[in-house]
Amino acid sequence: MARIGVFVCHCGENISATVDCGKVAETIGNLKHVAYSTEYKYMCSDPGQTLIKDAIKEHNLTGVVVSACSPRMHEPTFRKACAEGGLNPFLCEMANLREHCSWVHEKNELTTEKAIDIVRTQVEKVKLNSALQPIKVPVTKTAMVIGGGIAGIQSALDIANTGHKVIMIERSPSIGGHMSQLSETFPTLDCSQCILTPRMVEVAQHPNITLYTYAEVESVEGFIGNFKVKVRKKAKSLDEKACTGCGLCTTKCPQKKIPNEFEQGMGMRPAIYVPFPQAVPNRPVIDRENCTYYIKGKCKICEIVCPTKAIRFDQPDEILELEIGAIVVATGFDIKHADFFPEYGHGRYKDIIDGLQFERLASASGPTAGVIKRPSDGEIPKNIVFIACAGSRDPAKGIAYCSKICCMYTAKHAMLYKHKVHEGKAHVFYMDIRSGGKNYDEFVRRAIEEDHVNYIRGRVSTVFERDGKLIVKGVDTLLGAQQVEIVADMVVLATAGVASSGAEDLAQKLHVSYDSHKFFAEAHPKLKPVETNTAGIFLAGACQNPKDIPDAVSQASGAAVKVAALFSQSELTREPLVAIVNRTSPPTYSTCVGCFMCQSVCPYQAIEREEFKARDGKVVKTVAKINEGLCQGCGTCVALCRSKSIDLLGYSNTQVYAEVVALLNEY
Amino acid sequence: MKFGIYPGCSLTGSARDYNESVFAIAEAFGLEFTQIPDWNCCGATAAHNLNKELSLALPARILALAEKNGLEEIIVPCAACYSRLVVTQHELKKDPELKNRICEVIEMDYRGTSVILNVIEWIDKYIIPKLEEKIVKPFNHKVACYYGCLLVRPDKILNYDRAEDPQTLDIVMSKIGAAPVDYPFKTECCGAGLSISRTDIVSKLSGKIIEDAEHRGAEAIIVACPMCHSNLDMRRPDINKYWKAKYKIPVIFVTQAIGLAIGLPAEKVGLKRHFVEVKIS
Amino acid sequence: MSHSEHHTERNTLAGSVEKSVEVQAHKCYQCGKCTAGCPVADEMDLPPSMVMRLLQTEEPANDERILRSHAIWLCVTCEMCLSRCPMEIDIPSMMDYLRQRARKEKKVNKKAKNIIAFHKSFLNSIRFTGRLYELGLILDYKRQSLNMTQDISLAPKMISRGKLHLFPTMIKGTAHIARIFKKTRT
Amino acid sequence: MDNLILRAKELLENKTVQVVIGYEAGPTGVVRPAFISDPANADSLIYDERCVQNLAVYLTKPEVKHLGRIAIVSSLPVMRSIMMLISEQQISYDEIVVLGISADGVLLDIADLSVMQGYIDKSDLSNPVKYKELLAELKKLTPAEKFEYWQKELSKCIKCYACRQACPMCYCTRCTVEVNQPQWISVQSNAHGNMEWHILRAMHLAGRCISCGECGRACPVGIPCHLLTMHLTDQVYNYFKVYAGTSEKMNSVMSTYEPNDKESFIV
Amino acid sequence: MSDFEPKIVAFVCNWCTYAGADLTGTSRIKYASNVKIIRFPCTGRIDFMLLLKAFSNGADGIIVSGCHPNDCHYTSGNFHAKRRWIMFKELMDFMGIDMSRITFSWVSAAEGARWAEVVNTTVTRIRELGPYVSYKELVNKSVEEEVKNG
Repeated sequence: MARIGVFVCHCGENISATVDCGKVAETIGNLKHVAYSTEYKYMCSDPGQTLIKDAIKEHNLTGVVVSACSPRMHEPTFRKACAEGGLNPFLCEMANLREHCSWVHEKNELTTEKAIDIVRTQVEKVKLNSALQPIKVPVTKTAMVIGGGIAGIQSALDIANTGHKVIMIERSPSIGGHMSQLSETFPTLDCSQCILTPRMVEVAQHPNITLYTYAEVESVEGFIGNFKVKVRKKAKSLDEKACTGCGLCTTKCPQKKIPNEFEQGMGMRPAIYVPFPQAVPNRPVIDRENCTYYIKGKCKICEIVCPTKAIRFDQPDEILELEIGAIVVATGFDIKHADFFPEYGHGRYKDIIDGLQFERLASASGPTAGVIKRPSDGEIPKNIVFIACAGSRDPAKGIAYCSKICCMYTAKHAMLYKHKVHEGKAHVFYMDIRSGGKNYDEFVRRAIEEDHVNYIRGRVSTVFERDGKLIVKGVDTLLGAQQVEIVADMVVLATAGVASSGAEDLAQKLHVSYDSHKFFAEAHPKLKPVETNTAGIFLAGACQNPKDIPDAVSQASGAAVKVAALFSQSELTREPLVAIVNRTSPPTYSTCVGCFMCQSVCPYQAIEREEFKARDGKVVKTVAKINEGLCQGCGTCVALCRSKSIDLLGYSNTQVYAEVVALLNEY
Repeated sequence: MKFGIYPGCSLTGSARDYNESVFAIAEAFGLEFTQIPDWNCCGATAAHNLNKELSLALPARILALAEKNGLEEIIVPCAACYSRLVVTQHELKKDPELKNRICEVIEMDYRGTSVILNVIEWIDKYIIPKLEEKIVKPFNHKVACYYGCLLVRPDKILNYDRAEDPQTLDIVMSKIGAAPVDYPFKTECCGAGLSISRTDIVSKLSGKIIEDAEHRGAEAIIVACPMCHSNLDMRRPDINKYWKAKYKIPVIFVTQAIGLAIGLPAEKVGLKRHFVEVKIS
Repeated sequence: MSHSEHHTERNTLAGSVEKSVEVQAHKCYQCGKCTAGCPVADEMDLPPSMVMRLLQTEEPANDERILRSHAIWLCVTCEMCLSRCPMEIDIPSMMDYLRQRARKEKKVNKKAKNIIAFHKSFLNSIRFTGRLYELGLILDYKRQSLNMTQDISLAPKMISRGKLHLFPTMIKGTAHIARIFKKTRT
Repeated sequence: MDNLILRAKELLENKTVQVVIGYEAGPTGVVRPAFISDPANADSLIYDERCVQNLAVYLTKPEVKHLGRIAIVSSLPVMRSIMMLISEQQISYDEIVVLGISADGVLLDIADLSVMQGYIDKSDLSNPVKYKELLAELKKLTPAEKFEYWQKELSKCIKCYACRQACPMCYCTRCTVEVNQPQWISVQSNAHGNMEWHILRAMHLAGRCISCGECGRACPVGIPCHLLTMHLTDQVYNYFKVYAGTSEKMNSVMSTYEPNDKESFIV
Repeated sequence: MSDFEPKIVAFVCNWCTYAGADLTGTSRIKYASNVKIIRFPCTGRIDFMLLLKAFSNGADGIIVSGCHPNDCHYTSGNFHAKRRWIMFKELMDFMGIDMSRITFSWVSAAEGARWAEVVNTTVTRIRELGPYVSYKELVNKSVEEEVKNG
């Protein structure tokens, strides 16, 4: 038999000025099952809360309705008070008499009547509430960071420094990502490698970080605090412990004509190689697709020359099975190859290059040792054209969005060129200069004012070669749309930033949403930019959208804090307001028929399959099961379920039905 | 299946050379086509400049006549006519209401079922498979393949070659032994419909196209459009006057080049009708 | 109500361009790529990107400038602008519309007289014969443009090469063609 | 229909299937479903214009499932039902052999799921013509006339649930009407409860109804309840450009969405 | 009908419209007291049967409101709800059931004034329509039948 206690708050005069609180308490007090009904000036005050605690004991209450302000304001307060009074906190409901009644209506009988209806509705609801226990999920305090670029490095170091274990996975042979390819960084023009390499080394040496390079995620199962991740460690054909990194093998390898990925194809590398001198780990791998031994069955020169006998031709891929509590995705971005733009001639003419190629040309460690030389003949270009938005903001042929980083790096490129080729002329074709950021616009202005980079507002229509020169046909829209033709020695395309190859595949493995451009999707565009819609998986850096280094690093630290907060408790406690699929005795097991339409509506991948087997092991029924670690309690599945086999704790079918009936019927 | 041909007006007049070469190589390859009976002018630039409905109705009549005569595939050698016919087919497919209105205007049924081929598509489909064995005199020349506008644009409607740096004509030419040069003016406009009313503009634009081809060492400009041909060939005196130059590079239809390669005499493919003398063979 | 329904019908040139040829002027973000690649932009009083910008203002005075411009008549419909426009704005169709509108409102630029004379002669030629009669076209154009000496050397050369017929070819369906012209009010 | 009989015999004889579900003429000449497990009985199979019942309804019945692998005579609605049942994980294509029958009564060679998919893809999936006409008539009525029409029709309902029994998509082992906590729909047959039942049924079939019309045929009192689901089938196509039973993947409109779904009534 | 006070139930989501209605309160914007709110976590949770239950229990009008598209706290609940309401409305229209008695709206947590406006326009409209007699009759008839049949 339900025994409900009702506490009507005056909220000073906020409620009592328009609602006759005494009448509300009295009317409600007369309802069946209401064991106690009272009014008080400030329910949220200490004496007010004590009133509730005492009444629970004194009247042996089975449910409490606090009729006061919005539950969005004080629900936690009163639920806690109930718990302290010995009542399960989920047996407490609030009737919103202030925001939804006293503040929005005039003082009259109708307002008081409405207040009574509101309270009565909550009384009917609370009668059907059940005592719920917070959901506790154990947490494995090891994080996985996928991707070893600057965002992954930052996140891994931040997590590791809070004392938790981190496993970092990087698919290429070295960490460092795109940042390791950059020459200088805007807006300070400090050397990218100089600031990055110490961090790379720190990752390798950190006692809390385990680094797996040349490794990729194979599969992910489980949920927040309890992921099971399979990682494929691709064979490096090398005993990493035996190898000293002397580099003899790489110099002796007879195959030396493989386009160097790190140099964006502007240099060559051998088949056994370390991607770049500062690589971490500084150990070679054999690129089996291009290795003479793997292609023709003989060579083995590296094995012969290796002083420590570290080469392992028959090494298989290794599958690691890891228990992970939280995942940070930091897989970065790629640049869109410009060959979708035939009018810009990228790929057809050697001296038309993309932004990353220019970075390598300008880099002191690059193929030209930092001298800007054009690829076709090694001449120093006297006249150079930079084309911004080469692919960005171009729904027709490229991508619709703004890649965000190109305005800044183009300004940087033009500046670097001017610093290296003083007598040269640099032109930038642009549409808008997007230089929001600390010291960013000043940087662009410097390029224009001090380095005299010629900014031309307009797009380029076409670029073609004639007599070894590149003819750039553009327009200056600020001169009344006048055509401009520049005879250039080299053209640099600020190609768009796009999702990393394989991002879609990884997102599917992680059950994380991604947008139409294959970038990982955040849980909320404003308030949850670091979280994904799958609890326990966080985003860092350009895997979410193109970002510059400061943004990527900030987000990476943000993701690290989210992980640290998760790891700060040994168990995860969650509100138990989750969906539940009913269970009945065999042979039905559940009224669920297993159509799994609920699975398709669930935004959190919280709906799993549960199989019931007969004694002979044969599956006799498959039904839906909610993973309460993942369910966020939206209830969309509940409304969809035709057999009414799913219900939502706290907003159950019987509860909301009772509310409708109570609200409309007077007793 | 019956193949139809829509020659268009220029092929019966100023582009007789083109017409002769199309028929000559067709004959050489044993291909026959039926002219769409009682065909009319497609309306060209004039119609769509002045009257949209007319610019759809004239081509629609042609297509309806083709359908009526059971011509499922029509070759349209003139790039301008080709463009008008394909665009009309597209517009009427997109908008059934407009289609009904146009049917009313032309007083005929129109379903839009005919397949329209431009000259290169036709060559690709019917000539190329049998070409190699017939070549007796490879066309060993450096050439600049000039596509013009209407063969490739609007690419989303024509759905033929890509609009930038197209390749189909280059491929056909290399198959008969020619060496196409890298030619950025492939799809630049020659001035087209302004030939008579603004000869100065045509001279300017066509001059640039010719100059670049000569500059790159091409021995001939290869075209597949009678309008381009007349601007680059017949207008050569105007062009040379405008640019104070003496451009001599001949302008040859792709069908003429194929004709020469398979051993047809120059007269047979209309080369003697050119204004700019064709010395290569 | 969804946001898209708030639009009221706009009584501007941009509005009618959108209605008749589905070209949304406001899609243009003024990158100028159309102008950059336009073969006749340097001859134009209003390069294509400027036409787009003027349309966007939806100011009567600017609408007037467009309709009275020489540029819309110089456009050769080469479609280069459309094929390179990042927003796939169909400028050529828009130009067709603007030309027809300019004629309807009798706002044709004086310098475009010859261009229109040519188009009219062209259509006259097919109106009566069904096909283009090139000699007739040239003669009619000379009459309309009063440009008697133009191309005087071209015709004899053409005739000598068999490229110019002295008499028109009449198709059987000339009456049919005439009706098409009449129904489309040409 | 000799081909059908031959094929059925072959499947039974070589034990590819244990039972063939098709149609036969009963002793009084009334067409009824046939469950044939002996090849010798396959001769009784018929297929003509009288064979309209949607046989897919049997595929989810435990007593039929127990018989073993099933071959099923399938017109377009049956094939679409099968597709729906696969997408909702009620059956697997491996459990059945589809004896497809084209619109003009010819036996189709449905070698695998992709062939069936292909056949469905090229078929007209809109509501059958005769129903289209009825729907159009009804839509012309004023709201009051519509209300009156349906009240009159639904007042006949005796809550026998034959509509539910006949529908291949109504395979739930417990229907909402059998839930009493809360009692969503009154057990008795009355004007209000009848209406709510039919609304519920139609809504639960929105985006799932494959327009076979079986519910209407099954109704003993002649309520055109199939028009309710078919109307929604029309609307599903209008709004979302999809038809039910066209994919083995879950693509039901009620469990998917597009961010730019259009409506005109939400303020 | 001047003294007719319609009974209106509002089914709203917790994160947008409920919060928006809270803001109406904190902004002290007044609106008609006929509307009473039932809180749901998300519009996706709102079963169409509840709307029918509201009518059968005597509601003269209903408001259903949640987060604007793309703003759903759970990312997609309102999109699913939207499809559900599209179908529901089409079915109701087809059966001659008066959908002008239901207001569907998107009201965000920041739109306090808008909530008041949605409520007031709904109340005004329902007042004009009068009590939902036809539905009530339907229910009453059924109750009578039940009584008669025991």
